[in-house]
Amino acid sequence: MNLKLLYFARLRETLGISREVFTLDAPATVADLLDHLRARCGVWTTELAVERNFRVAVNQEMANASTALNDGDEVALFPPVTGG
Amino acid sequence: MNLKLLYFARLRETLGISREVFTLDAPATVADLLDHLRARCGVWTTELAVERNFRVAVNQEMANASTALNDGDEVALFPPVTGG
Amino acid sequence: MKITVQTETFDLNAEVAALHRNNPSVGAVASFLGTVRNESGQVSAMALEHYPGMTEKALSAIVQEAQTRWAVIDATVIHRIGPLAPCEPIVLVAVACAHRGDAFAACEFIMDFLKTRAPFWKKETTADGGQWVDARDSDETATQRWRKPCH
Amino acid sequence: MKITVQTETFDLNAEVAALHRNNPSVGAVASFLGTVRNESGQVSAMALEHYPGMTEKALSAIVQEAQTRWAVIDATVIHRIGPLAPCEPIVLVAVACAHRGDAFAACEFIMDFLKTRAPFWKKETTADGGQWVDARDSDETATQRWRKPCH
Repeated sequence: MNLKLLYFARLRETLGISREVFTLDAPATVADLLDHLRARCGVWTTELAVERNFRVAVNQEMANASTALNDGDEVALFPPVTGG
Repeated sequence: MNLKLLYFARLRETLGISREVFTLDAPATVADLLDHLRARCGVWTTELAVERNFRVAVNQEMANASTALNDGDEVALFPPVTGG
Repeated sequence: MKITVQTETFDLNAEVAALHRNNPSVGAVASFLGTVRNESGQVSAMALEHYPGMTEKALSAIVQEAQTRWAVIDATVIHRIGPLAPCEPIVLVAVACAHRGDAFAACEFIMDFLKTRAPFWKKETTADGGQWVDARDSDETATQRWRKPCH
Repeated sequence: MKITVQTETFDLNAEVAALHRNNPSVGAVASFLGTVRNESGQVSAMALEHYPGMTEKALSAIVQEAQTRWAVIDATVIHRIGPLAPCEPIVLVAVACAHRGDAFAACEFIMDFLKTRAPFWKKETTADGGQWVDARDSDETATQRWRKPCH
């Protein structure tokens, strides 16, 4: 399945990417996706480490590691929010 | 001693007076003053009955029955406040 | 601190700007605007009476108490008196702080005490004539919840 | 309900008037204005990034949750994005209700959830370059206190 990945704020800058299409075998969860991204090594491994504080939204709703992914989903990775 | 009495809002209208100078023997408390005012009978007795809901301020600060009065004090009687 | 009792209306933008004064420590302004309600459709006008002298003292004491409880940078209280039409503004309380928690708490505290401790009285005019508004028990309850616990 | 994400500033008077709309049921408008702080004197500018699409959804969900909890007549949320100078307004939350208790609670609830659930990120510019602002634990704590007790 194809996922549309979006990166925001500090993560976007550190990872050096704002969006990409990512292909992943179904079935998969957010945890599976993160494992694949960490396998890119370097900043991907350190920035997306389990103990790092970041958030994942699937189709513009807050998600967690066990959220299931489907073909065409929009998955966003970003730091804790700081607006207001 | 001479007291300057002020009446506000519903009490002012019901008692038919907005201000007066009242002479009272010292020492006296708010309770003593109220007893003298109730002795005027009629609306004075009913409006200032102990069970009626009204407030007393002495020199522009909220007071109670035991507050002591001194010559020249400004004593105000009024209903519970309803601003805001 | 600005405490004003006035017959004329006020300008929210101007009051908030004057309170903020481009002070870079201010990050939060909480404000409350009270307006004349006319839920029944029967109220043609309202009149506000007050106790000149005591009103300003009472409002100052309330704001000062808020300043001892929260990190208030500045605060404004404006209360109108005299005749008012439905929907017109009655009261403005605005509080500037570094952070929002202090601003919300101080603003609500000032309003709760204004409602029960500041000598204002409302009289509504309907087709039946004038009627003094009764105090609400819920206002006293709102004030009581700010009591500090005993030590 | 009005939810807006915009680069330009906003007018407090106009927003409150539009929210109140001379509705005689409205007796209370609580509002919160957040401005760019510069306590250190080091911040020359701030930039706000957001997640278009999700931002509006998240803000709508927060306001709708507030409407299920309190008697909200209408609410407005405006959040600015892009470059901002110190002291400039960032966010406005205004809530119109019949009574002040609902207005204060709903306004503070919306701000607390906006701070932790709406996808905005602040970046400060100082002489040393750009620095993403860190999330504050106190904001998450403020959000958690709105949790409903279990039954």
